[in-house]
Amino acid sequence: MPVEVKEPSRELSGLDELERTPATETRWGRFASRLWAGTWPKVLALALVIGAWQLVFLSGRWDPWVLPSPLATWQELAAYAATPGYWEAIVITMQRALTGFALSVAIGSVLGIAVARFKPLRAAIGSLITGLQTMPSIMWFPLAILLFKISESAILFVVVLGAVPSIANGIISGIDYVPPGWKRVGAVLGMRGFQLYRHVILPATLPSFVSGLKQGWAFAWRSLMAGELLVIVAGQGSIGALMQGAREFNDAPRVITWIVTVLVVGILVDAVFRFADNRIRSSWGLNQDQ
Amino acid sequence: MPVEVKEPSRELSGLDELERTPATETRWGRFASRLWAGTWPKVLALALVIGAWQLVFLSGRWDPWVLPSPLATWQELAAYAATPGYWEAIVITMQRALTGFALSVAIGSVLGIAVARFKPLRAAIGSLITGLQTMPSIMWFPLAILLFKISESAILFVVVLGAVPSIANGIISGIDYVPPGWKRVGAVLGMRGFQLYRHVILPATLPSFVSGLKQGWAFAWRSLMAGELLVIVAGQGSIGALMQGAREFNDAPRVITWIVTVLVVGILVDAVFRFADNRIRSSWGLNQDQ
Amino acid sequence: MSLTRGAPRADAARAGAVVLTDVVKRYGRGPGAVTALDGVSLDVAPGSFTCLLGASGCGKSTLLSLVAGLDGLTSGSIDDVERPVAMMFQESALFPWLTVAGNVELALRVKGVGRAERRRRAAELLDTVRLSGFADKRPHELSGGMRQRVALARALAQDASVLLMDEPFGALDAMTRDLLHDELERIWRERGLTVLFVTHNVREAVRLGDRVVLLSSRPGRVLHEYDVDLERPRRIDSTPVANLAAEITDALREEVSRHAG
Amino acid sequence: MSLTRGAPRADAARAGAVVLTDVVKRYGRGPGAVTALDGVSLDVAPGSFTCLLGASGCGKSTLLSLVAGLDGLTSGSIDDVERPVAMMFQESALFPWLTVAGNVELALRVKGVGRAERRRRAAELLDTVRLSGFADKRPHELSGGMRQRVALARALAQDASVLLMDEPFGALDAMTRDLLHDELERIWRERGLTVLFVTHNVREAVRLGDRVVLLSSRPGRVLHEYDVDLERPRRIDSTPVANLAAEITDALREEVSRHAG
Amino acid sequence: GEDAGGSEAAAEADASTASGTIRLGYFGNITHAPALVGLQAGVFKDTLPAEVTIEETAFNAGPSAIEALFADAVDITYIGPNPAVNGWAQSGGQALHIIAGSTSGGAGLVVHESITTAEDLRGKALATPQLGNTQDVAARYWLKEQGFATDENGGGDVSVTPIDNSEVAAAFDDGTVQAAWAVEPRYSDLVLKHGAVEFVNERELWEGGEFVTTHVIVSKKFLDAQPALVKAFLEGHLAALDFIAEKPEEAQTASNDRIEALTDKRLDDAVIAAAWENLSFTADPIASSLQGSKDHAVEVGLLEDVDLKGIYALDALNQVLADRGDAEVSAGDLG
Ligand SMILES: Nc1ncnc2c1ncn2[C@@H]1O[C@H](COP(=O)(O)OP(=O)(O)OP(=O)(O)O)[C@@H](O)[C@H]1O
Ligand SMILES: Nc1ncnc2c1ncn2[C@@H]1O[C@H](COP(=O)(O)OP(=O)(O)OP(=O)(O)O)[C@@H](O)[C@H]1O
Ligand SMILES: [Mg+2]
Ligand SMILES: [Mg+2]
Repeated sequence: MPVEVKEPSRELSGLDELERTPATETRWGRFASRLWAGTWPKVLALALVIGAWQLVFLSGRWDPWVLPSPLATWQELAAYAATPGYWEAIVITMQRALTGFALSVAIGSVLGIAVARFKPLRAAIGSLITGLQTMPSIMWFPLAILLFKISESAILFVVVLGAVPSIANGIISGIDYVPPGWKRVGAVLGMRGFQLYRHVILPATLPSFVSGLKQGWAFAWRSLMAGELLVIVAGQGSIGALMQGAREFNDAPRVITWIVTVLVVGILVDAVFRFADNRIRSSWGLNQDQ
Repeated sequence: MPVEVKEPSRELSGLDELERTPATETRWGRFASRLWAGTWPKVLALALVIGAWQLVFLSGRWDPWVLPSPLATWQELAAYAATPGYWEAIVITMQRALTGFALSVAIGSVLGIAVARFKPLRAAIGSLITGLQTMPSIMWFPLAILLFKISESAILFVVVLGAVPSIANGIISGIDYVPPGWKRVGAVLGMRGFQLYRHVILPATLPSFVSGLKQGWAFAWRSLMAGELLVIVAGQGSIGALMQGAREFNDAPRVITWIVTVLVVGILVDAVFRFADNRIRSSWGLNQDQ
Repeated sequence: MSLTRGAPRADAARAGAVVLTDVVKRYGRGPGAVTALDGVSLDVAPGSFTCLLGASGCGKSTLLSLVAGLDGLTSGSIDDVERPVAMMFQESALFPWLTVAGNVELALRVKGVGRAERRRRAAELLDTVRLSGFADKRPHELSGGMRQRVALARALAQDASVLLMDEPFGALDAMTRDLLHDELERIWRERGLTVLFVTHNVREAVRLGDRVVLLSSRPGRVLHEYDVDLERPRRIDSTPVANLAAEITDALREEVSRHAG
Repeated sequence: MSLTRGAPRADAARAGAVVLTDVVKRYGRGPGAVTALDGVSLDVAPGSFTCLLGASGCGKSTLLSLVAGLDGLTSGSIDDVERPVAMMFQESALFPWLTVAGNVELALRVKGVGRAERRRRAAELLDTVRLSGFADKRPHELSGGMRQRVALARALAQDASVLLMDEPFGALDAMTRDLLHDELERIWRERGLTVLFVTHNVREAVRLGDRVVLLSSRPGRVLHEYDVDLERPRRIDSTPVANLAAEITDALREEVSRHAG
Repeated sequence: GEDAGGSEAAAEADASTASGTIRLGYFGNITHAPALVGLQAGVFKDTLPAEVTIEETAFNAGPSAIEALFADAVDITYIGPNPAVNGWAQSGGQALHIIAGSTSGGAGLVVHESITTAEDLRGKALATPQLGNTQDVAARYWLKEQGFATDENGGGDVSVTPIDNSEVAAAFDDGTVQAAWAVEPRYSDLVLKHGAVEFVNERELWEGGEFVTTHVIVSKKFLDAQPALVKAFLEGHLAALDFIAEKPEEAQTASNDRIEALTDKRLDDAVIAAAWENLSFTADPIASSLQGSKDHAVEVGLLEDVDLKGIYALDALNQVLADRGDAEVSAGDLG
């Protein structure tokens, strides 16, 4: 009687066919195959986008100064990326983004916990948080200038106002969805107030917190792009200012260069969040079924 | 031996003292006390904000044309709200917001499910979603004009690009955190593909989806405020355009009027999400411990 | 009452509703790997009632989920299973967003049963598990034992030919358990089900099973098989059941103490 | 062996580690309200071992959570409880973000026990529940019975004077259960704990308890109390235990059938 | 003027003894060339006393500059006429004064080549940068004079459509609009790169061919508190204007350098040269055009009437001009 080694979970495999990567047994082999599995779709997607772009370009539907060719854009990007100004702008903007984001995380966490914790506070400002979130950054400019004049602090202020609501909302909704059973365990273990938060509620909230951080980052970055128009210093271009400049000049390749740059930064940052998320999920036993 | 009726959960009550509302026994009494519990903090918060504002105003730190008095602002608001233009702008903007949001929900849900479902798709564009989210709306203007000329569709395009990533990310992170036990039950019940999503994964994802919707609304609204500057179509004023107009004229009371309007809209919309959220939580048995 | 100490079965002439051949299941990779099952061969005849016994952590739940097709085998094969099978999990795993009736009906809904019929069948099944009054409650409003019974009703609603049950009556008092034994036996007979039943209660195993399979711990292997030829209906507190249970308990005790030693 | 059929106790001269007086617990409001406990009075002496028996859904878990102070009483009072109590829940409720050892250590951490001491005690307790090799695993890597044992270790780590246990050994095989009975009895003696122990296994109740309390169903009331005067150490399969268990089972059976009828 | 006490003080102040910091605002735009040249070519530095430092802030749009002025975050800024009037109106004439002119000209109507007569515009869409801004007012007033009806909502015989500066070229290219009332360098850009045809140069519409495009404003507080610094700045401003007049090539390069420093992007040399042709740089604020533009705005219904009397505070400028032996400038009725 033949002993067959079967593929795992045959019944489910119909669904998961697309997700299958070839089984390899060595450790290095597994690493390589995982790398490959993570890479080829990106390469393919990129190729498709560029291919489509090239086709549209060739169709002549739009003039080249409206929609430049991929090659022209690439040349512009490569040439521009060779200038120090490009990198300085990225550094300046990243510094602001990280400072603002760190500040937002601190404020947002405290605010989120406070609102989730105290019913009257939630009744008072819970809904306001979402309201604040919908306020366009530019509406904060007058207030930012009033409070901080034309300074880095004014930019940070706009960034923080943009990102805090998301982070707070992430924590609030996480806390709201902590299974009561866990809170009961915490109470029985004798945890009170801070301890309960430290050992039960915050860890349980982590997934929602991370997704709040992700949204918060997006808001922070967008607010920053607007906020950087508040303080424009000659010779110290920031992404927001230079991007706006490219737009003013109707310089399509330069605009696309900045779009690509922002996307790449966004993708890199997302990778960080993704990593955190995967860590949480695998330690919680949530991705065992892949 | 005296029979004492004790307050519930004495041990926990230390923590929850602030959240206690007086116990009332009749149905109407309970409703009234809940209404009161939801209202007084808002009134208090409002009073505090206006009081602080009045104090700052009286301090003379800023000129009245920079920071108008609450009273002057209220008069401006009341006078402005009496004009039909104010309400027309709100109607126009709300229509756009709702259309754009509905479209975003449809696209975002499909995209989110697809990305969560297919590993290669996730590898290809998973991170791009966050990247797109960080792109300021104004960077989409050239593309919007290319595709849709100057039209309502161009505005919708910008709104959809703003909101879709949040909604998709909400679904993706919800799906990622569905407890494997539930998926196993679904599989055992013979669910495949669509059915599994319909009956298990999507319901389980609901909390995260709702919080994604909330974020998506904020993005949609912000993008709309920017997008409305793109097209001042056969021009009834929209909130975005009028708000910007108030800023152009450095008309502080008018600017504050619009800020208040946007906040109120945001708070009302949040109430809708909050209602959905409470429904979910009470049917899941997550707020029994209050 | 006759008793067969199960020597490893001949490979020939195997046919059944569930046929496991040299099943190996390892969790994880590298040095942290755990071998939950190591070469388990088992042949479950259609329409038979097989009980699995074994120490905590010996791989019983693992075996069921392999049969249900929920996890992948490391090696070996599982054949002849008509899927989907019905399964009752160790944790009740009810869906919090559905009412009790809704949870039961879901099993029917997936099969395309109409609304009225669904409602009728769910009510019937809830009656079978003594929960008639609880159709509109939410899972979080039930006690642990009640939840387990809802999960039982859901599994029965599936109406599959193979029924896998992982400690289904662990959280029930003796009386409710007796009642459900009777019900389960009745349904098994009427429908001609093939049942694989995990329990820690040896008497329960003898009360219900045609056969009792003893698994060893770490790695899980089939240690003994007992055929239970007692006449049905059996009573859990009858002497024949108690006697056979005592014998099996001794074997189990020996195995556990060997392992612990 | 002497047996006291518990007539409702006189209200006078009550003193104990846990004193319940006319405890009523209702869930919900209006027509959908469920009265889980209706006038339960119970007097648990310090250092005693009390087992609670009752049909599924009769209010045993509810009673424990009231004693633990996790839920509010509808009326009545619970006195003399030295809080926090240690409690083992019906579902193991381990924290997925902590390892097995981390879950056990958490109980110590809350009390401010230092790292090295924590580690030592956790290792000791995991050894007690026969899980020494599993300190670094995550809860999802354990079987159902193993998780229950981790929860037991966590409850023991709390080192509180009152220990509430809700079907702690439901998912364990007979042997592991016997071992843990011995361990629990030892610890109870050594520490002079007051234990409130919910189980569906009448023999287990008689094996462990000084007293066995029978609750009725819907609404939960104290039906009988049995003092178990058997000499310790007892064996679960000894005749005196079996006899008393049989008697209690009959009473329970009567109650359940009365209710079902 | 009666309201310009600070200006009189500034006129009497001795600029050479000035010391302190001037917080200066400007835009990275060719119409702000005197600021660009002053900063980039070192003219301000060379002209102003060593004790005076200039803290520069670049703005992106007029309202931000006014917000900053209101919030006491800048003292002096180059700015267009519209935001200045708004700031004056909003503060009831208490926040700012115009102290000098900077730039004139450089705006007008460009159209698609298919449009050859004004009548061809009927039923077409015309882009202006923003509802109620200088160009918008000019366009509407001109259309009115041509006999076309317009309304704020883009209705009427010619649809006046506000389109952001950075999108107007795209809108023109794809045919969304067939005409645009634009300002430099957009004006030249549309003509040179997007096939637009000059139809009306706004110079033709103003007496003397001059109209204000950019001028210099100061916060009233600063003018009152630091008259010497204001005067010193005006000397620098005039020096920058001289530099532009004397060395146009260098001035163009310097302007472009500064724009590049701000945006990493140079204007096309042809565009900058064409724009330069179309602009004139002068310290005369051309008060008559400010008044006229405001009147037009009131006339086409985009502005409630405001009294601009007193918006100019030119004493200091005239003092400096007199010291140099140049002709004084006049605020007309608005001094
Ligand atoms: N949160 C709740 N909301 C509403 N009803 C509840 C809730 N928790 C328990 N009940 C009801 O209270 C009664 C007693 O429940 P409890 O969990 O105490 O039973 P139990 O004796 O522990 O049963 P089991 O042996 O099955 O665990 C049940 O009828 C149950 O439906
Ligand atoms: N997902 C997993 N990852 C790693 N190890 C696992 C996993 N699931 C189970 N195991 C291990 O496999 C072994 C068998 O587990 P299983 O759940 O099958 O035991 P069981 O016989 O059902 O025990 P119990 O009677 O306690 O429920 C255990 O040692 C357990 O630690
Ligand atoms: Mg198991
Ligand atoms: Mg219970």
